[in-house]
Amino acid sequence: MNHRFTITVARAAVIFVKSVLMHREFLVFKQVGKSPETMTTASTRQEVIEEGRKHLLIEEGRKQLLINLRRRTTREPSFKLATDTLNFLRKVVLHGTYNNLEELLALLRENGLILSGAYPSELVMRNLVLMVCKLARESNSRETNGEFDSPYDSLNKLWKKEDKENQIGRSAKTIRKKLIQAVNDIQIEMETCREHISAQGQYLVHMNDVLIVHSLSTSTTLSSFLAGAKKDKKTRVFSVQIPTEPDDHDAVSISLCEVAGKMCEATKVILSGATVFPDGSCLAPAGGLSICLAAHRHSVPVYVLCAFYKIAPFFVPDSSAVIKHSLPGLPVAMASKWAGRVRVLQPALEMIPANLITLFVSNTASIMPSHIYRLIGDYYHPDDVANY
Amino acid sequence: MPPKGTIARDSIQKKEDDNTLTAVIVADHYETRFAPFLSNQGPWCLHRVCNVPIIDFTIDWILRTEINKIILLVSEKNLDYLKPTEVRWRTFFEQFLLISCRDPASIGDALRELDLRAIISSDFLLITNPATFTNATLRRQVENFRARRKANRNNVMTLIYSRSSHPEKATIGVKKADGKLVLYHRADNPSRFDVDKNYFLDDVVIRNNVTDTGIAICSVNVLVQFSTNFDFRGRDDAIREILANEEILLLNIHVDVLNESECATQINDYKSYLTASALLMDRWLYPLCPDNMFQPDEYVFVSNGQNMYYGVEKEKIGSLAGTQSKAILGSCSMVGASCKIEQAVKVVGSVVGDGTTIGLGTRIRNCIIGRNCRIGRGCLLENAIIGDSVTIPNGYQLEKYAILSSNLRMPADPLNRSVAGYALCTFAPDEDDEGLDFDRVDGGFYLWKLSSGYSMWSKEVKLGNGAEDVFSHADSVDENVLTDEESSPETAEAEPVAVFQEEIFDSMTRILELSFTPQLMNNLILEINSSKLANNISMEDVAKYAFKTFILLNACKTFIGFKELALKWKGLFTNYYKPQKSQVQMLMAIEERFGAQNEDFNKALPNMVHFLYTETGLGILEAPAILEWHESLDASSPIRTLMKRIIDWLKEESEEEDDDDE
Amino acid sequence: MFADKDAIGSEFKKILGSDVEISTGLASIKTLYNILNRSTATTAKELSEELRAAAEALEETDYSSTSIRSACELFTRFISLAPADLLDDKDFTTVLNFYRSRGDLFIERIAKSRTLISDCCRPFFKNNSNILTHSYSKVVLKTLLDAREAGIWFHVYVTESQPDSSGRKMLLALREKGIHSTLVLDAAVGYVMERMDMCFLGAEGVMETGGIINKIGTLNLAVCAKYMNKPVYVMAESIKFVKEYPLNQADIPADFKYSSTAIKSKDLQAEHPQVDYTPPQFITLIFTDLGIMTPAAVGEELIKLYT
Amino acid sequence: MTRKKTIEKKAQTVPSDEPTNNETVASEPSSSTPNEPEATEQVSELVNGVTNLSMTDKERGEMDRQTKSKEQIKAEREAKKAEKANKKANATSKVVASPAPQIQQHAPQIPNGQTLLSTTQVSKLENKKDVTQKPPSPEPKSAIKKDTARGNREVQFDLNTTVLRTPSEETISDLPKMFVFTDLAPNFNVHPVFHTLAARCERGQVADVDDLCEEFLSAFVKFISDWGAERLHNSDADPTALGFDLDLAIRPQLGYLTEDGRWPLPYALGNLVRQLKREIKRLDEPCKHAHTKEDGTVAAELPGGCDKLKELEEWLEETRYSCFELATNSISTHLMQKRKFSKKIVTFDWCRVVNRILLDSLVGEDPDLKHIVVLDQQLNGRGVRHMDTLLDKNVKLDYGDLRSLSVALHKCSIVLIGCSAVLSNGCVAVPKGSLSIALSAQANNIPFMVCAQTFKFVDKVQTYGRMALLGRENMELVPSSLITAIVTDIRIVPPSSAPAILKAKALESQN
Repeated sequence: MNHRFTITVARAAVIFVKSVLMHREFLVFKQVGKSPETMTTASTRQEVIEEGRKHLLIEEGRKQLLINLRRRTTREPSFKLATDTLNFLRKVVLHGTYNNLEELLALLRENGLILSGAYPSELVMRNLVLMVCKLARESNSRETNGEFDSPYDSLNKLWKKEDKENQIGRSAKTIRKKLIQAVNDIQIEMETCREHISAQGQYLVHMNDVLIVHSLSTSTTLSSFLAGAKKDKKTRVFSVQIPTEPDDHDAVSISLCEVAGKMCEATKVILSGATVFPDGSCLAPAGGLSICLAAHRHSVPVYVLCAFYKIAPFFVPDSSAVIKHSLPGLPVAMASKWAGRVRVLQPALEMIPANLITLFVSNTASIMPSHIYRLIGDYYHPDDVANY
Repeated sequence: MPPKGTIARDSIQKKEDDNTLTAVIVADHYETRFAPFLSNQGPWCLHRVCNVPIIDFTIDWILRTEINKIILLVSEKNLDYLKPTEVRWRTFFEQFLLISCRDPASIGDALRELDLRAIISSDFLLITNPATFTNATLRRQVENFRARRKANRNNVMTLIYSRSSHPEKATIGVKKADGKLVLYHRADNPSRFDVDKNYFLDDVVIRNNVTDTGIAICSVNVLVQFSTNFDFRGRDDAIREILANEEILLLNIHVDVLNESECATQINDYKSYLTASALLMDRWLYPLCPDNMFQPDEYVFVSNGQNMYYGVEKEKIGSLAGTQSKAILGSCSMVGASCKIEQAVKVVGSVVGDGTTIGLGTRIRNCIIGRNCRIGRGCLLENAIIGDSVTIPNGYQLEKYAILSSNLRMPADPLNRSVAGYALCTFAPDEDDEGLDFDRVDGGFYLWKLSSGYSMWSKEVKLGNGAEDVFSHADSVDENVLTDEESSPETAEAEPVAVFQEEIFDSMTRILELSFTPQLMNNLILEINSSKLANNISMEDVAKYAFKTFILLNACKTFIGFKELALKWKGLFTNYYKPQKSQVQMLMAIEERFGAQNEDFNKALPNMVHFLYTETGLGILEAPAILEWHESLDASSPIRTLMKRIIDWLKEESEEEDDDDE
Repeated sequence: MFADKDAIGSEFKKILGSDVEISTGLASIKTLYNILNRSTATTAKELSEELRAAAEALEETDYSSTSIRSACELFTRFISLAPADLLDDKDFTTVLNFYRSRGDLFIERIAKSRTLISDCCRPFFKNNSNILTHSYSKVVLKTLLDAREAGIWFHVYVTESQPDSSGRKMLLALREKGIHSTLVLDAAVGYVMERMDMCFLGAEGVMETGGIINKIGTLNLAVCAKYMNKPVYVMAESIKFVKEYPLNQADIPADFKYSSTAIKSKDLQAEHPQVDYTPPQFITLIFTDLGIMTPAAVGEELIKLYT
Repeated sequence: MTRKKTIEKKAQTVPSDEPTNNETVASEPSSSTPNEPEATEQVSELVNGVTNLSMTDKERGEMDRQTKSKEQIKAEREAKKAEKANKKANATSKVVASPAPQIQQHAPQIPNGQTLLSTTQVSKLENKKDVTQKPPSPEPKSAIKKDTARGNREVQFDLNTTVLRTPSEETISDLPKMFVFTDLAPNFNVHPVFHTLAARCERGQVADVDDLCEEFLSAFVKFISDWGAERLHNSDADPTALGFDLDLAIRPQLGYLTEDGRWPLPYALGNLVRQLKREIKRLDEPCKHAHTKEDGTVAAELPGGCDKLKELEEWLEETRYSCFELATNSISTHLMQKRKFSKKIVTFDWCRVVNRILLDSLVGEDPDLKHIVVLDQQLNGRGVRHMDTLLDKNVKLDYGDLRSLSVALHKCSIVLIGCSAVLSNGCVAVPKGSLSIALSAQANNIPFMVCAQTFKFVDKVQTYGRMALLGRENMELVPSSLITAIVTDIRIVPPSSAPAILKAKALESQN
C-alpha cells in the first residue's frame, strides 16, 4: 500500500476504523492480545476484529480528549474538562471489553493513567476516573448484596474479614448497564451543581455584605454564586484581578496590591477552589493565599466554592508539581534577553492551608475544612485511591 | 497573558469553503552546520530539542492553528525515520501526508517535487525550516491573508515576522498603507545594504526590529515560481524574484507582524538551538512547552511547575509518585528519564538526555547533552553541544562553544588545540557534502569546520585566530543590538573597503596556516568574491586591495618569502590580474605600500615589479600597464628613480617590438 | 480460675521480649487473646470479667498504660460485639470459638497497621526536607525508613527526650539505616523549629478530642510548631484510640501520667509526669491504619464504635 | 525679642535715608565702589538678556493659547529647557563667582533697577508686618489662588505669564510698592528650578522620594546662588537680616511646591526642609563674621552678608552627600553582616537603596549560591529596573507579580524592601502590596526588613495620605508588628526605636 497517500480521517471514527482495518488487522490482534481472556473469549476472527474496533474507538476518544486539551491556548473552566473526561470514561465503559469488575477497573485505570500522565496537573481527571471506579464497584456489589456498606476502614471493622471473593463473577452486561446509569447520574449532578452552589449564595451572603472575590472573570461558578447572592441582597463586591482581565460591570475591580489595605472594609472573602484535599487544604487561583492571610488577620471569614468533582481523595506528594506556570506576561522583546537567565513566575494556582479557610461551599452542603474527609467517603473507594 | 482568541474550538469543525490551509513542512534541513549529528541519526527534524523531536514541537503548534492538513516533504533516504511520526500524528489531522522527494539538494527541489505532484490546490502555510516554533495561533494573520487574496488574487504571500528581538534580525521595507513588502534583505549580516531612493518616495517604513519567523502563508503561485526557475534554492530566492520583477509578475508579498505577547523562534545554528530550548523551558512559547509535550509511548515530562523539567520513567507515568520532583539544583533545565544524577550537581539552562549519568559536583550551564552520556565528577561544562553516549572524564573542563558529536570518549588531558566553534567527531565528513573541511586531531578525532570560515557554532561569528575573543565580541555585539531596538542599520555600517580588506586578510592568513592545495586557492578566490559581493566592491578595488593585503601578509615581509608565496598562489593572480586596469591597480597597491617606512620593501620594489613582469617570475604584469602606471606617478616621487632602470628597459623593449613590426 | 496478675504480667513481658518490633498495645492484646484461648468460661459475663481482670493486671505493669488500656478496651469491645443469635446459643464454647476466630483476624489486622500507616503518609515526604520527631516511636521509625527506602532524601532531627533519653535510641536506629539525623536537646526544640519542614510524632493514646497523649515534651514541640506554622503529623495505630476526654494537663488520668509503681509507692506530688496531653488544635493530621484523619475524625470513629 | 527690636529700628530708618550708625556710613562707599563697573556691565547684559528671552517668550505665548495636550508637551519641553539653562548657569557660577549669568538667566525678575529696589522694599514691608504680628506673606497665597483659579497647572510654571505682564509692570511701576509686589509675586518669587522640579514630578519622572529629595537639594543650591547674586546688587540689603530675608524668599517657593500647602511635602523632604530652615535661621545668629566687622576687616565682606550663603551651600552639599552616598554605603555595610545567611533575597518594587544593597551583596560571593527574587506591583513595572542591573551577574533571578508571592517566599531567607517614610510609631510607608508580602513573610517566618535612611524618619503617627509632588505615589502603611527590623545608616534597629532615632537625629518637629 502506498504510504504517501495514506489518508486517515480522524473525525469520523468509523470510516477511520474501516480504512485502518484494511491493513491493520495484525495490529488489532496485537492490541487485543494485551488481555489473554479476551483472546480466548473472542474465538472467531470476526469477533476479534469487532473488539479491535471497540478498542480503537476508545483510543479514538482518548486522543480526541487529549487533542482538545492540547488545542486550548488558555485554561478552560474545569467543569468542561470534567464533562469531557466523563464522556470519555462513559465511552470506555460502553465499548471496553471486560468480563468482570477487575478487568473493568484495570481498563479504567489504564486509561486514567494515560490521561493523567499527559496532564499530571489536571487533578479533576484523576478524581473522575476514581469516581467512576467507585461507581463500578457499587454497581457490581449492588448486584451481590443489597446494601453497599462504606468500604472505609473504621474501628469496628478491624475484626471483619474483607470479603473480596464474593464480589467477583458478576456479569459484565449488568455492570455496564448499571454503571452507565450511574455515570449519567453523575453527569446530571455535575450539570446541576452550579445552580446548587449559587442557591447557597442566598443563605451565606447577608444584607450589606462587602465581598472580596478573586478571579471572577475565569470562574463561572463564582459569578453565578454572586448572582445568587445578589438576587435579593444588596452587596458591594470587590473583584481582585490583574489589569488585563476584563472587569465585571457590577463589581469594583481592585488589584492584588490593594487587597491587604481593603480587607478592613470587607465582611467576607469568597474564592473558587481548583482542588480540595482531604485535610481541607485547597488549591485556589494564585493570589488567593495573600487574600486569605489578610482575611485571617482581620478575621474575615473565607468561603471557598468547590463542586464535588474538585474534591480529591488523595494528597499530592509535591504541590509545586501540580501548579503550572503559564506564559510570562511580558513583551516578547524581553524574551531573548531574559530566557534562561530570569525565571518569570506565573503560577496558575496556589496552595491554601486548611486553617485559613472558614467554609467550603460544595453543591451538596457547606462544610468545615476538617470535615471534607466525610464527603470523600461518598465519592471514592479506598482501594482505587490506594493503587492509583 | 495567553494569545488572544482560542482558535481551538472553531478550528475543529472543518471550513466549508475550500480556503482551508495546508501546512507544508520541509522536514530536511540543509544547514551544513548540523552535519555532525545527522550522519547517523536521521533527519534534523527528528533531532531533539528539550528531549522532544523538533518535528513534534512544530506539529504541536500547528495543531493550535486552524490548520488540519499537513504535508511533510522528506528526502527519500529519511523517509523511514519519519514513519513513527506519521503514525503518532496522523489521527490528529484531517490529512497527514509524507511526501518523499528523490534526494533533493535544496528546499527548492523539495518544493518543485511538491508542485510536480500537484497535491496542493489551495493556499498553504510554508515552513521551510522544520525547527520553527511559535505560540501564535496565526488567526489574525490568516484572516488578513484571505482578505488580501479576496481583494487581489496577486497578493500571493504573507511573510510573518515576530517582535522578538533575535541576534540576526531581518531588515525589511514595508509600505505603511497595506504592509506590502518592497524591500527584503536577509543576509547573515544585515548591518549594511543599499536602498534605492525611490523606496522612500511612497512612504515605506524600513524596520529592523522584527525577526523573520520562517513562517509564510502562500498561494499556489509561489510553488509555480519554484518550478518555473529551477535555480531557486530557498524561499528567499522566490521572494527576491517576485520583488525584483514585480511589474512582470504582478505578484505582491505582504508582511504581518505578530503581536507583543506572541513569541516565535527558529533554529539555524547551535546558538539559536540553545536559545530556542531556553525559550521553550522558560515558557516564553507557552502553551508550547515541554510538559505539554507528551507521547505516552515515547516521552512524558513533569515540571516542578516552573522551569525544571524531569523525564518520567515509563512505569511511573500517570501515577502521583510520577509527579514527585527530583532533588536536583538548577533552573531552566530538563533532565531526561532514568538519569543518574549524583549529589551537588548544578544544572542551569541545559538539557540532559535520557539515561545520562552525571558525577558528583559537576556544573553544567547552557549545554545540550545527548542520551546515555557519562559525565564524570567535578566537570565544568559551559555553552556546549554534546551528542549521544559521549564520555567525559572526571574533572574535565570543556571549552566553551565546543560541539561534540556522538560516541566520543574525551581523553583525560585536554586537547592540544582549541575546539571552540569547531565540531569534534569520531569520523570525517563525507566528501559529497560541500562546505565542510576537517583537521585531524590527536586521539584520532576529526575537527570539522566550515570552509566558509564561519564558526560551526553561530552564524554571526567568523572564526579568527583566537576563537574565544571573537565570540565574546560577537556576544557583546548582539547584546547591544538587543538593547537599542531602533538602531538604524547605517549606524552599524563600517567602511566597506576596510571590511573587505580585513575579511580577505583573514581568509588569506587562515589559508596560510593550512597545507597548500589548489583547492584551497579556489576557496580563497571564492571567499574573496563572496566578500566582494557582500561589500559590493568594484573589480578594480578588488584587484588593488587583494594584492595590498597579499603583500601585507607576514609571509611577504621579505622579498624571498613574497616570491615563493606568489609563485605558490599563482592561481590567485592569474584569476584577478588579466585585465590591464587590474594590473595598474596592483602597482598602485605596491605604490601605496611603498611610502611606509620599511626599507627592505622599498629596496625590493623594482625587483618585485620585475618579478611580476618576467616570464621567469609570475609574468602577470604587462609592459603597457607598468608604463601607464609610471606615467601616473608624479615627477617627484622616489619610485620613479627606483623604477628608472626597469622603465627604460621596458621602453627599449617596446621600441624593439615596434621595429620588428616594421 | 482467674490467672494471677503476676503470671499475666510476666506473660505480657515475655511476648514483648520475644519480638522487639511488637507494640505495647499489640502485646497486651495478644496476652488477652491467650487468656481467651485458655479461658474455660461458660458465660459471656464470666469471660468479660476474666478479661477485665487481666486488663487491670496488665495496666499495673510499668508500660504505657494508655496504650494498654486502649488496646484492651478495644479487644473486649470487639469480641463482645457478637451477633445476638450466637449469644443465646446453649453451648458457650461455640461462642468462645467465634470470639477466638475474631481475635485471630483482629491481631492479624493490627499487625499490618504500621505498614498501612507508612504507606498512607508517603506522599507527605519531600526531597531535601527537614523533619523533627520526638522521643522513640516504632511507627514513626518505620515510616521514616520506608520513605528512605523509596529513595527520598531528608534529614531527621530527634529530640533527646529525657528522662529516659529514648531519643538516642531513635537516633541510633535511624543512623544504622543510613538516614541523616541529628540529636537535639529537648530544650532546643524552639531553636531548630524554624528550619524544619514538618514534625512527626508518635502517640501513646489518641483521645476522643483528637488530641494525643505522648511522651512528656510533645506539647512543647507541638506549640512551637504551631507558632511557626509547621505541620504536625501524628502517627498512631487505631488501637490507640481511647475513650477519654482530658480537658487540660491536670485532667489527664493519673495512671496515664505516672508509672503504676509510682502510683502505688511514691506520692504523686513529687513525681514527675511521664506524658503530656497535646490538644487537637496543635495537630495537623493523624495518620492511622484506618487512613489519614483530621483530629475531628477521631471522635467520630470512637462514637461509631462505642454506641 | 531682640531680633524684633532691630527690625523696628530698621522700619523707622528706612524711609529717612540718614544712616543709623557711623560704621555703615564708613562702609558704604568702600563696599559700593567696587560694584560700580559690574553694575553697568550687568545693565547691558540685562538688556539683551531681556530681549532674547522675551522673543522666546512670544513663541511660548502662542503655544500657550493652543490645546491643553499641546500645552503639556510644551511645558515638558520647557521644563527641559529651564533645566538646561540652570545647568549652564550653575556650571558657570561654580567657575567664577561673578553673578552675571544667573541674573541674565531669569531676567524677568529684574527688568530694570527699580524692581530690584522694589523687592528690597518688599522685604522691609514684610518686616513691618512681622512687627504687627500678621501671618507671614499672604501675597503668594493670593497669587497662587489666582493661578489655580485660572485652572490648569501647566500655566503656573509656564514662564510666559511673567512676560505677558511685563508691560503692565512698567505702567504700574510708580504705584505703591506694596501693590507692585502682590501683582508680581508669583512670577518673581518662584524660581525656574522649582518649576522644573514640579514639572518633572508632574510627569512622574521622579521615581521615588529619594530622587525627589536629591533633586530638591540641587535645585535649592541653584536657587540660593541666584538669590545671593541678586542680593549682591541690592546695596542696602541688611547683612544681619540675611537669613530672615532668605527665609522669606523661600516661602513662596515652598508654597508653590506644596500647591500652597494643599498637600504636605513628602515626609522625608519635609524633614530636609525643616533642617534647612533651621540652618537659615542660624545664619542670622551673630557669629564670627559679626566680630570681624568690629575688627574693621569689612572690605572683604560682600554686601548683604552674602558670603554666609557659602556656608549654607556647603551645608546643603554636605547633607546631600550624607543623606545619599554615605547613608546608602553604611546601610549596605550593615546588611553585609547578614550576607552569609541571606541566600535568597526577595524584594518588591523599585528602590535604589535596595538595588545598591543587592549589587553589593553579590560582590565576592559565589553567584550560584545567591538567589534574588524581584516582585512587582504589576508585570513589567518598576521592578524591571532591578532586573536590568542584575541580568548579567549570572545570579539566579526570579521575577513576578504578587500572584507568585508564595512561590517567591518558598525557602526564602530575607525580604528586603525600601520605604519612603518611617513614622514615629514604627509604621513604615511602603509601596502598595508590601503589606501582603509582610503578612506572607510572617506566615513563613521570614524576616521582613525595611531599609531607610535616617532622614526618612518623621515625627508623625497619622496615616500616609496624598503628598505634594509625589501625589501619584501609591503607598500603604505596614504596622510595626510585621516588621522584623529597619536598616538605617546608624545601625539595624527594631521599628519600636523610631522615636529614639528621631531624638538622636534631632528630627522631631518643633511644635
